[in-house]
Amino acid sequence: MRELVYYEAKLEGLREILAADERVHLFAESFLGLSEHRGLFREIVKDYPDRVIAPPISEIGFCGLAIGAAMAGLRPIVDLSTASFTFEAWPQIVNEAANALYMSGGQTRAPVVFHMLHGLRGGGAAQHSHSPQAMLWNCPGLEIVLPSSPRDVRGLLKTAVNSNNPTIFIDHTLLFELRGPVPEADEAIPFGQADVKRAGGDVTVIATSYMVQRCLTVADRLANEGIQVEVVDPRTLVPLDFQTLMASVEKTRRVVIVDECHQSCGVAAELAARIGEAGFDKLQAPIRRVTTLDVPVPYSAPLEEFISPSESRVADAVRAVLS
Amino acid sequence: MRELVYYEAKLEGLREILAADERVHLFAESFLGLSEHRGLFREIVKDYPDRVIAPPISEIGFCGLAIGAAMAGLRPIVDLSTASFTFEAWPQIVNEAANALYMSGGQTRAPVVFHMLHGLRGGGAAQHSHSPQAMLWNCPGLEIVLPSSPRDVRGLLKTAVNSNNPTIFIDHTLLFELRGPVPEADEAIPFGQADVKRAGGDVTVIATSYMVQRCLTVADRLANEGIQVEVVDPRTLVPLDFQTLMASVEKTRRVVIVDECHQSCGVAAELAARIGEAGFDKLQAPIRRVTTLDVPVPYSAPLEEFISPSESRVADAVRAVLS
Amino acid sequence: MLPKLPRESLIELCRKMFLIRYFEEALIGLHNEERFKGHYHVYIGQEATGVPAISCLGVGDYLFTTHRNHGHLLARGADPRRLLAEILGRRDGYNKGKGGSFHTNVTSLGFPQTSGVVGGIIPLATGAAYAVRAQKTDRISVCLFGDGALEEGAAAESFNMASLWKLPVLYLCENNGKYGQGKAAGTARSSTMAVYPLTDLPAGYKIPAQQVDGTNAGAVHGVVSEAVKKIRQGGGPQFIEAQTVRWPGGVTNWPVVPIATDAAIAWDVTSVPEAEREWYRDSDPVLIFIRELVEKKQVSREEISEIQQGILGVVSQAVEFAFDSPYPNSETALEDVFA
Amino acid sequence: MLPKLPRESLIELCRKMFLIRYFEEALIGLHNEERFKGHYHVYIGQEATGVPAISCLGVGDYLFTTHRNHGHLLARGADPRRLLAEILGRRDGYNKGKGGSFHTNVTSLGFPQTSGVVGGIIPLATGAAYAVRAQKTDRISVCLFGDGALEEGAAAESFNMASLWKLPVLYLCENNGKYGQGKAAGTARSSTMAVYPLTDLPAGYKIPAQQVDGTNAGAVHGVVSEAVKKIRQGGGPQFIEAQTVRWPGGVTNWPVVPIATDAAIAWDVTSVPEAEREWYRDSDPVLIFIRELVEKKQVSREEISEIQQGILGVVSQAVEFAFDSPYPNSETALEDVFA
Ligand SMILES: Cc1ncc(C[n+]2csc(CCOP(=O)(O)OP(=O)(O)O)c2C)c(N)n1
Ligand SMILES: Cc1ncc(C[n+]2csc(CCOP(=O)(O)OP(=O)(O)O)c2C)c(N)n1
Ligand SMILES: [Mg+2]
Ligand SMILES: [Mg+2]
Repeated sequence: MRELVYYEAKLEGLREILAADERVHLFAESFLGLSEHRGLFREIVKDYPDRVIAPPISEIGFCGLAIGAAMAGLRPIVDLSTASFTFEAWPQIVNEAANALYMSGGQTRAPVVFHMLHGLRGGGAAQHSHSPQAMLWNCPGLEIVLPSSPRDVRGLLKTAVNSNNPTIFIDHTLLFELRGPVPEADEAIPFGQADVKRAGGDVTVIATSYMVQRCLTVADRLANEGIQVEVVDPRTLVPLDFQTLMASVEKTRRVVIVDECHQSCGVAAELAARIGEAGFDKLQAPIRRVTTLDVPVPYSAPLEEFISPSESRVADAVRAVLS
Repeated sequence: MRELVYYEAKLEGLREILAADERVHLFAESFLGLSEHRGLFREIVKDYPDRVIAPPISEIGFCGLAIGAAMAGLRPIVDLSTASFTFEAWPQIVNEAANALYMSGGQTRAPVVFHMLHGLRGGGAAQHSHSPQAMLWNCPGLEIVLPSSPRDVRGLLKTAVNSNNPTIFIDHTLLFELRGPVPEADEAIPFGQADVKRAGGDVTVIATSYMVQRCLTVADRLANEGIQVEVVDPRTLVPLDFQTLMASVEKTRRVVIVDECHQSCGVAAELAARIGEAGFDKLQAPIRRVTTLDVPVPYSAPLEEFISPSESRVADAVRAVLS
Repeated sequence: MLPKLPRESLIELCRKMFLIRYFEEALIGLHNEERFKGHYHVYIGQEATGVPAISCLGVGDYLFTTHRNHGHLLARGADPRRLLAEILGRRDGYNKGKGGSFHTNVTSLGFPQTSGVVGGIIPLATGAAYAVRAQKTDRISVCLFGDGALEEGAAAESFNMASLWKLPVLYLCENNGKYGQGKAAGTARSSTMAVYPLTDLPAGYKIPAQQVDGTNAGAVHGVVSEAVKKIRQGGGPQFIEAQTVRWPGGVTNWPVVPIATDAAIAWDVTSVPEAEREWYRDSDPVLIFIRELVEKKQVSREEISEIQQGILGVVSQAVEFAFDSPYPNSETALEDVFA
Repeated sequence: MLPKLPRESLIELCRKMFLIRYFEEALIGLHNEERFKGHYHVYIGQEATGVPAISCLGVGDYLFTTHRNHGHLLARGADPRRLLAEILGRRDGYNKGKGGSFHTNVTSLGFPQTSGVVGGIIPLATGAAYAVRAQKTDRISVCLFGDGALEEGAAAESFNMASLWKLPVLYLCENNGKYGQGKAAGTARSSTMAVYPLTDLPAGYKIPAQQVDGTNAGAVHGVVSEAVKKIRQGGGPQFIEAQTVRWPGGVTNWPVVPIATDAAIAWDVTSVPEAEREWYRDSDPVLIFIRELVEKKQVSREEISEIQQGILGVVSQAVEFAFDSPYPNSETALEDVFA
């Protein structure tokens, strides 16, 4: 299979989507955050001048506008850039989009995609480093997607746009330079299918987004110590492929969960609670969570590293559940 | 000890606070939601005309204003009325107030209290029934208070106002008519002290807010079946008195957690994850969570009842962890 | 002033106004008899805004409304039986009991979302306008909201985009008297809004904005039909502030009916309790409208009586229907989370 | 135009402007040499707004600023060594390395919070004004933000409350050329803001609002000192839009210095690369200011040179200090979550 760099796969997917469905409109200035490649987005703007619009700095306004446009038949993709800015649009996302289908008794669909870049990016500090997926998972009615590879980002973006539900598409800047296989063929990766990114029999490490890549690195290292780590990537939190997670848990009986949300009420908490209940008789060790520590995100590099779910913290947790 | 009705104890506490500290300003129209007693608030307005102000319908504006006033030396209490409206002010609460002390390196305090009414109130439907405590717990820098009795609401409100941190004070309309003992003496109940609301040796039920009262009712009923339930009320999530929770867990070795957040990434998820890890060797049964089911809140009474952490669901969960 | 419409249409408007009035008087009665629980808001006093305004719209147009939606839905032709069933949380409600009073919407009539969040629909309606323009239709989007919604920043943000992108949206702000009550229109300061007249806000965003007496069906019909025409021709957004005086029965959170509306009151208010008499005499848009209909010889007082009786019958059928409708099965609570 | 101030004060303004300019030119250099990582924004081109404006304030006044804060902090007297240490994430930074460029604040100089959220400080500054009024002081609160912040609904909501409650707050909007760039002030449409001139927005909320040329230190000093006086006298909020032309070195997300600023350029721009020459000739507020200082015989060109050399020394000391400052201990990451 050919290889692409993550940002290429992402833009390719976006181009394919725009070409295939004229209901897709983009509310965005770039799609690539501050990355060096953001200039590439300008070509898309040139090709689809009527379907790409750069909104004012009015998140609640343009997110609500996109939701309303979705209700009236479009398939908007909204780029919120840094995930922290999603908070500005919180009422529209969690209290309008998420509830539309339900409170209308099934009448109203809001097929909008909210795209954002989450997590610790190096110097983002307290106000630009959020991982809002846990807060959003606490809000029924939203699909939540977290790609972690070039193939996944392209394939999941397609499914997101084709979904009839409001979908949160959470990406990570630190993935952009990753190279990996991407099929030539048009591929939509279904939601609710976890992906075993690396097989192993000793410990199940469940990781999301950029943490998948980090855990793969750690797994390589631990293999040298003779520890076989299985890395499972849920890819979508809503819907969640709990079966695949449990299949791995039943095999290894030891679980580490790695995600970038703050610890309390984070994604790892939910996964730990579910697995703890379903796997009560199987688990040989307490489930360990490796997450961002419960402090606001500091600016200074060594401080940021200290609170992050770092390679060494992941490795320690794996060793701990084996001891 | 004298008995007071919940709303009386709450207003008494508020009056004592206003009399004791002229830095306290109220941004509020009522403080008592839609309850019949809201007229009583007008007397407070009359007594403190310069320190009570009814803001426009501008939640991000007036919450931010209160935070700024706190930074400049006041001790504002902001009433957001229905907790769902907190979302309108999300960026100010989670991205300004919560981070102020930390990102200033300890320089800036924002001692503001955000007051709100959460949860299923009967017919609140999808947009007026939120329990945002889990989302807020995912955001370090905020203290979170959930009173469940007349004594607690008065005593915790005082501590909230005296705290040097931004504090989320989450109340529940369905508690307002509850009668209970309240000391005459001025009492501030410290944060981080869980309260064993009922002692029992068979099962630990951890509950918050109105759910504490519901679980006490269930505990009475189950006592007739010979089941001794211990009901533990953390009272504050941040700071959390994990020690008291674990002391109960170590005694009973069986845990049910009852809270009104939606299930995924809710308060119960965090408590289950922590207890599951710390109590791995002690637990005799999987931890059960009884929460609001993961659907938006329906309007119709029987539907709302069906998705709520109802008495029968709590009782079933207790029986399940014992079987 | 009567709308410039044929007699039949005027009678239709009259029927709609009566329908709203009697529907809600009945609703308040049912609530106060504790036949249902929960919070709701009534449209009484604003009938001469919603009814003629909505009569100016086309079949394909979108309407977004708020907590105060009953009047808009009925004006657009919603079935009072299914509306009431929804308010009671019954299976035959438009939203299968999931929405209730705050959220009743009817997509087949062009209502995509009814939001109880103040200001929540302003971006949504603006977005539907974006969509119909992108789809190259001549549909428009109409946003029906209260004066309080202008205090939310979401309103300002939406006006900005509507203006920048020349979107086909009509903002119809129903100022029901909180602001400028009892004073000359637009001259009084509100305790919660510094912009006055309110039209200065959209005007700042270069959106043509005007005020109209919302108790005057003819005036409302005139400005709305004119605005709709301009929008449909590609003229971009328009803003209208319709001013009404808040119905005294609805000033608190829990409405009470001071007196059941009867056409006879239009000509003799002595039966109305003194405290509310002024409102029924000077500000009741339904009574103003029928008084004019009779004065201008469009209908006789007898015909009015007949219409009134007919509508009362429709409303009592709706009550019967709604209470006969069963509650939804509990398990349906788990449906409709995802499409 | 020079501010109406004694010679010493003018020289102090000149020093501050040079300090900002050289500090940031150095900062850009350090970044481009990869001596530190991370995103930052520079104030170059806006020196004649921040420096004279902030010189009008009293010791007890509050200032709230944004991602573009370096100039405001230095104008207020912040120590360039500790500011740079913060930008590098070092222990001696004002925020102990926890804030970085986006969040540097100095409470002892009256900066309670520096927010990287566009529009985030507008409610906060309004709240500090509420507080100082409640405390019956004559302090005021100053809110320093960019033109883009007016697109956030939080701005409109804050203006409303400031106006309703007559709060002692100065909104100083620095329009750095995104809007109206190269066109007569206030006449051009922006692609993201329908309100023009921008002053129409606060004016709609009945807040006195005016525009000023932000490259003209004297004009800025005049309108700001006048506005501050009115606010301190209880006149309620004031809004000023200062217009500058965006520095060509800072139009992308990653600034580059086309030419190190030297006083000589004020009189001869031939050394400036052609693409940027126009800006340095017509729009550079530092060069405009020193040209006037010399023309008006307040200082000689030699004195300017001396000032320049002095400031270059201060900046290189700051660089040395900041790089010598160690990173904070990792465990300090766990401190300062709660007071
Ligand atoms: C965001 C938000 N804040 C507060 C409320 C509570 N609330 C419900 S109706 C209302 C008043 C709205 O006034 P207006 O928009 O003029 O509508 P009216 O009820 O007068 O028709 C308020 C504050 C709400 N529903 N949503
Ligand atoms: C709420 C929010 N949305 C978007 C951003 C990203 N952002 C950072 S600076 C900026 C432009 C701000 O423009 P302006 O207010 O004019 O300030 P300037 O940078 O021109 O001084 C944007 C959009 C942000 N920081 N916060
Ligand atoms: Mg109103
Ligand atoms: Mg700008």
